[in-house]
Amino acid sequence: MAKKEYAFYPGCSSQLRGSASNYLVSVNTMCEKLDVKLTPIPDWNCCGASISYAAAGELTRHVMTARNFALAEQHLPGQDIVATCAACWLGGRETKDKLDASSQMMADTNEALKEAGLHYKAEAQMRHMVEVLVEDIGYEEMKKPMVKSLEGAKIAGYVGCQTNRPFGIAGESFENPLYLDKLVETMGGEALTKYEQKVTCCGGSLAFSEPAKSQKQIRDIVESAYDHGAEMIVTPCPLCQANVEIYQSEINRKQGTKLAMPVVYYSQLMAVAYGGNAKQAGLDGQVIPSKKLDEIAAKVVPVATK
Amino acid sequence: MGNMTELNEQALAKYRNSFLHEVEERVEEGDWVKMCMQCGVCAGSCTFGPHWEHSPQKIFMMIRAGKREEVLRSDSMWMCTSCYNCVVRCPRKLPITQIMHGLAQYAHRLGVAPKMQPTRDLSLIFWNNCIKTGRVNELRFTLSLYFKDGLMAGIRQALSMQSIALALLMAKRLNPLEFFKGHECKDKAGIHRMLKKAQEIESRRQGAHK
Amino acid sequence: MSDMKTAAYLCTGCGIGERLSAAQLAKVAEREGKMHLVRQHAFLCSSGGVQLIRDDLEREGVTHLMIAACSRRAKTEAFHFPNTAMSRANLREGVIWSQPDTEEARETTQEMADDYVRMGCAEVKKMKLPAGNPDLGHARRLLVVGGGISGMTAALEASRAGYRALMVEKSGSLGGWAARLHKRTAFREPYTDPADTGVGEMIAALQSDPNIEIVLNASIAKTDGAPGRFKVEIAVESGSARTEDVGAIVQATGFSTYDAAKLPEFAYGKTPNVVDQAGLERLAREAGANPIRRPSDGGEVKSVVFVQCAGQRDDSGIHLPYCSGFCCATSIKQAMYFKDANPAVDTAVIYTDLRVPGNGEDFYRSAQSKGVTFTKGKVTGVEPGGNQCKVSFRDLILDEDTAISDVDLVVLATGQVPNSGVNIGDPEDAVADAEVKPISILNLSYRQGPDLPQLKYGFTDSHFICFPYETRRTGIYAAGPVRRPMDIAQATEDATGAALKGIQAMENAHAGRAAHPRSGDLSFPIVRLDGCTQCKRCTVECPFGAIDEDEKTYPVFNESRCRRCGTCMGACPVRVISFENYSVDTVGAQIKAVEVPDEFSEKPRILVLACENDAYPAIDMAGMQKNVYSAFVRVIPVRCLGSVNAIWITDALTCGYDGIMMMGCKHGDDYQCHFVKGSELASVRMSKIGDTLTQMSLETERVATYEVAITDMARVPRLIDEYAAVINKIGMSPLKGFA
Amino acid sequence: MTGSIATGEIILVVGGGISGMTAALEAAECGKKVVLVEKSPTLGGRTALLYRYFPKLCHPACGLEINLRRLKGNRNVRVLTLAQVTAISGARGDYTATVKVAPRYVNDNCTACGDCERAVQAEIPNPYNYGLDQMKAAYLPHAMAYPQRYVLDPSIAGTEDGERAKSACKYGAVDLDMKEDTLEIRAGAVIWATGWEPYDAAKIQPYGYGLYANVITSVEFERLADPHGPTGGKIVRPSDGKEAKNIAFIQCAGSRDENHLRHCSRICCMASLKQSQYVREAYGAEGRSTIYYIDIRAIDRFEDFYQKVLKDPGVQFIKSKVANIVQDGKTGDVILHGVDTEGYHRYANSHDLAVLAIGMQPSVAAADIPAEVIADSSGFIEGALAGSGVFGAGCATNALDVNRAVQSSTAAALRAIQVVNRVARAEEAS
Repeated sequence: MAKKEYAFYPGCSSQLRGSASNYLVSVNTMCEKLDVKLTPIPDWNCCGASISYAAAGELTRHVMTARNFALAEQHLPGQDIVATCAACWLGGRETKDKLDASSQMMADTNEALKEAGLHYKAEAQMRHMVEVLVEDIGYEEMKKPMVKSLEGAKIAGYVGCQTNRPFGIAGESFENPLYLDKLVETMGGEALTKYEQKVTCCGGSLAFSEPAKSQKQIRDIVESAYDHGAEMIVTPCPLCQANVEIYQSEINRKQGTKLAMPVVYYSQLMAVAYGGNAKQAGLDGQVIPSKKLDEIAAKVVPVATK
Repeated sequence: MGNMTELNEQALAKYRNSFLHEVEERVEEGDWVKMCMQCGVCAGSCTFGPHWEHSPQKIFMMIRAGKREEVLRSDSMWMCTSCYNCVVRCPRKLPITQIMHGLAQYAHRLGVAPKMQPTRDLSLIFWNNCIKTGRVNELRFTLSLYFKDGLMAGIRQALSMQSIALALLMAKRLNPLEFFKGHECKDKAGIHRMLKKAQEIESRRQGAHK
Repeated sequence: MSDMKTAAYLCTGCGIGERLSAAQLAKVAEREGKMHLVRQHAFLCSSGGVQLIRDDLEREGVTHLMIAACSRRAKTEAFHFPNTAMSRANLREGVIWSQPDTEEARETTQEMADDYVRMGCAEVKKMKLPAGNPDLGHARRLLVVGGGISGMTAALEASRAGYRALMVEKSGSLGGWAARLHKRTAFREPYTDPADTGVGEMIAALQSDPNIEIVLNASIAKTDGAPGRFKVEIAVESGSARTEDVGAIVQATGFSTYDAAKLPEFAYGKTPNVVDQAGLERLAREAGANPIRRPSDGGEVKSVVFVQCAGQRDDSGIHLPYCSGFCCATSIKQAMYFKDANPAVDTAVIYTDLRVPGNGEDFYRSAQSKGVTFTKGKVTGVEPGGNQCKVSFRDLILDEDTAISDVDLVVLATGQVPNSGVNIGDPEDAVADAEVKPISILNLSYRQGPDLPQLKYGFTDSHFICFPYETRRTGIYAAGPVRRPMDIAQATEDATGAALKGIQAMENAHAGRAAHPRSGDLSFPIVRLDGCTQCKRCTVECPFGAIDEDEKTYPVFNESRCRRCGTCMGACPVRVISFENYSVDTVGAQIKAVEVPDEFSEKPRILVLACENDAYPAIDMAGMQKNVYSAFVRVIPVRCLGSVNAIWITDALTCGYDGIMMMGCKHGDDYQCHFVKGSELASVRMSKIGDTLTQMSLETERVATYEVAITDMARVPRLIDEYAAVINKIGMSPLKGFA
Repeated sequence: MTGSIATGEIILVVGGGISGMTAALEAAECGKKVVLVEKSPTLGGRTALLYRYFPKLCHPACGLEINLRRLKGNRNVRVLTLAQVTAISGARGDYTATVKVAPRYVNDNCTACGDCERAVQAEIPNPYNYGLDQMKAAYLPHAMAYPQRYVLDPSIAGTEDGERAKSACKYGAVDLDMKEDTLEIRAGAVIWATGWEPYDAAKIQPYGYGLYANVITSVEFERLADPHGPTGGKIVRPSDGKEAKNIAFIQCAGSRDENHLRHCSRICCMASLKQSQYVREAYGAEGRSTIYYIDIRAIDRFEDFYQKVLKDPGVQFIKSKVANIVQDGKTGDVILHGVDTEGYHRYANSHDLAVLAIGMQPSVAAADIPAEVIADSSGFIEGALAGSGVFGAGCATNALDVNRAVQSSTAAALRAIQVVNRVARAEEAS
């Protein structure tokens, strides 16, 4: 399969020693095996996420994102922009739709971008890494680099909100998106398709501002995974991952529960299935380590089976 | 932000459309408010629904009823987690999430948003943090969140969360050095000029509606 | 009758041959049925079997057929001999399928079949081939009463089909309410804006149509006759009068608006700034291209409030209890009058349920996008103050009592009141509580009132869901809001349908055919006047007002008004009314033909008289489902329980039947009887039979009436068996063997 | 083979439901020749699958019986079942329709004795109960089926079962060699009355239709209440056969929703009001219905029925579009989540069964009709083109209740008659 090239938008949390740095590590391993080349957008800036609305007006927020678009168009012409973070991707999609729809918004945006010596031509497409996997590569192709199966691993696919609504992945439904389950099965794992907290909101940024309310959500999400016999939760979103993983200890402390459900990225599953070791799969970045995944990662694969 | 004339806007006549018009002109996606048919599916689909004093659909009705103060001073729209559940279920396809954000921002702009609204503070802190260097400094962001209500409160918060911080540290997902210098964009100056311009245009546009 | 040649055909297919002794049946047909010709066939409905019958008709000159095979509801294509009197004995659904296939049951099953053969033979010998209606009417011109949208549509559509129409309009101009509208509600894509009424074009089309004659300022002074030969006296205001021949009538007399003055709480009449929807149309027309001004002082209109359901959907008993259907869309349209002219005008529609079905939803959306505010609420009052009003209401969403002040114009959505004339049963000198005496519209010279009977609230609608045009006055059809509350779009559709029914009635009258539900029936009631006692029961009880009275109060039948239900036949105490193919004798003979075992046989006989529309099909389907019931019943289908003559009951009892079950349709408010009151009449008549029974020293249980629905294929067998048990309890009839 | 019949004075009616039957009969009773084409093996259409009509609670079978009797007695109507119009050519006054007739595998000899049904073993989902139960692959569609003639499901043609049916029939009625036939029908005017179909409830994902056994549609509920239905008229829930005494009726399931059907389907409010009375009838005081609605659209005289139900203590009304449904794995109860917007009250209500008042969409979208018509945004026939002789009737033209559908069909009959009468006059003239 020919090399695929994308302009890469990592987003703040994925940076070195960022809260989702292990996501990036696993994505790099995964992409290498899939022969996908990600070139970070030079000097990219924060997208503003979905929380900056109070401080920043609509235009200002669009301008922030448009700068990244403009840089991508300038330095990596013709390449789709790929984001790994749900919020970054969603923000990008919204900005693109809005600017495509409103000529005034577009004019205003470029007027502002001019100050940074940039111009947005509305060419670049905004994609999520999952879209690249599902649409550009496909499940069959994803199997090819596999050297080991996640056989026996019971995994709850937690899609969350922002890769799912309002845009979602083409062909998937809002209430019951299946791509994570398909990914898990493709990697040989056992997808817990009946997991009903699949698209429940973890509280997003409000995990910071409304911890009690969010932690109630998180508890539901984790406990339901336990109910379905999950050994780990898999997610495509850094904020979901962080919220659902790191607040479990808080919930245990406050509510006397004993939650310790590992929460990993799809890319980590794939990195492992593709033969990556714990480090290459960013498993060392787990606050709640996944024994199961560590074991599989540690398994040495006899060449024969390969 | 928010200028005096807006602040001093006097109470509006009931069910006369002045507040509705105000929202249509000055609130992001505000011109959708009139399209609501009061089915309530948004209210039932909301993540933090139980914590909303007024549901989105009710807020839309209150806007039509001219309840300006009650709406703008409410903390309901600050409960929005941007999960977009309401948006995809709305039979009239209203961009409810954006309208809630828009109303919150408008209230903040007018200076009538509830004081000590944690999500509002979060929003401000996040924004200021990310535009400083063009990228988020997660450590400083977290700290300033803790210390927003003063030193003691901050220390208490920080202590309560230290286990988590430690865990993240161990997992190499939190960098203490970020306190001194985190990731940042090269063209900070450009970004600042750009944002200044954007805000300029924005207030010009808002002004145009007065 | 010397020229009668009868033939019986026994089918042994579908298990009849295995379950029953065909030889025995043949013997019955021959010896007791006295059939000239008796044939058996293993597969009678096959082309061979049918050919056999055809050959006999041609070569043997057979005039009367008795077919003993499946139910009269089955194989109707095969057993179709239009020019021959035919009866059918139901041996399949009615016998072998409803009886257990066991040795013990063999005897009673055979007896059942024997009886049905006896009955079939007896019936057919009493039948005559309908000779056709002697009293045909050939007028093919449609009278249309009322010149509004509905009336104009009916006339134009009839004309397009090649029929002439005569239009009578009481006012001096055509167009009705529609002509008084500024615009009409959206009725086609994209359903976003008010549309032109198109009334002008319609009037022009009407006036230039050579098929259509228009009489203005006129009313109907008298309507005589029947479909195909109506004579209508038209009185013109100028004083001149004329009589016209028409074949059928469409009544499109429309509606009046509910009097808003009855709503003082909404300040109507207290200030000119409170109008009803019609009032707002007037303002809009007057304003034309200019903005609508405030009536009180011509001031600018900045705020308008629309009050939905004003004096409608009212459960207090004071105002209209129903919903007029069109008002929500009308208020939406009227709010657009303001918004389209000046978006700055505030328009609020206060409603409890917004009722805009179908694509009306787009019209609603469009109004919202134009900025019309919709509030779910209940208006409690309107207070005038200077040139503005205050509208107080309960906001049902925000759950609080509140008000809108400084309202320049308040529009009350009052409803439609039908212009439907005098209802059947209304006393001659007006209805007591009605402040205005209803004025007749058609002035029918019918025995049963001068106008179309009303269903409810003055609307002259049909009672039937499947048959919206099933009128109770054959050849006269209501169209538009006089029939049911409706908007222009529906009225147009309705009037087109009514025009068709009018045309159909004329064609039926021309051919002497019955109208729905016994469409095509060529028989008609024949009365033997020399026996008549002028008791008037037939003229009173006819559900369709088909029978008038002459000066000596003898009944005068108007065949083409008649629907062939036989209610008159059932009513007649001296049995002088009959149909050629359905008479006191055709049924009486069947009753008498049954072989009644003696009282020691432990074999009671139960006569079931079943309505052919619902009860008989239910019994039939019970058989198809193999739902077993007592072998002691003998079922006779009747056109309607209303046609059951008391003599059949007394005959049956004197013959020694042990019980009689009468199965008819549901009656009462939601009656399902296709002849309106047939089943009700029957149960009333039977309630009086008690004395007769006691005179005959019989238990009252021996005659019972039931309401049976067509879906009762499981219930009917239960009813039969329960009744058989009752008979078993009270014992066999003492009257056996006396007849 | 290709047979050709009839002339330009014929009216072709497409669809044998109550609308098509009405249009055909009204025209025929005016003396016109009609060909009535029905896709399924029997006439009656969707109303034959209803238990009762609102607001009278009378039985659709009653009207069907009358219409069938009108039909049996009227030789002006030729009925073709299992037939579909695939193409229409020509112009007003002179159309030629291509009609594909699917094999019934049973000929006119059939006496409906039922021997083949008893002989056949294979079962198929029963479409006349919306697949809620199974039926033999040799079947009479339902008790009121017309023509009253059996049908062999194509799936058993050429199988042992097929042979079983054949050898069981004493009358040589089973003909396994039947092939699809193509007819050409000439007609002066066409009435398109193909009716409606329920919107695909599975598309309304938050309600979990297809996922949860105890979430069903209003048309399926009709079958549950009907003595002819899969439960013999017992209102029980699919998951465990438990009596469903506490039922939720969810309005606007698909209708008034830009994510699904943008139009209001008109009948659903009345249908739910009616069905609440089934519950009342079946379970008396124990029967409880809750109707979740946006607006109760009980138009004109129907308001009476609404008022009657309002007074029924067993029926509760909640102004709310239900947000989502989940089924309790243990109890099988369905839990409805949402907000009562009259005063903002949040609820999580548990019911035995949830009935989706499913929306109406045209069975054949106007765009797929093999003749040009004016379509509305929902695919209904808005009207005929100027100078066309193809007219819509009944629910093919809009979301209508039975009364209005019949009204519309009667009007359509006249429009068709106008065309053929013109043809007749022209022929007389020539």
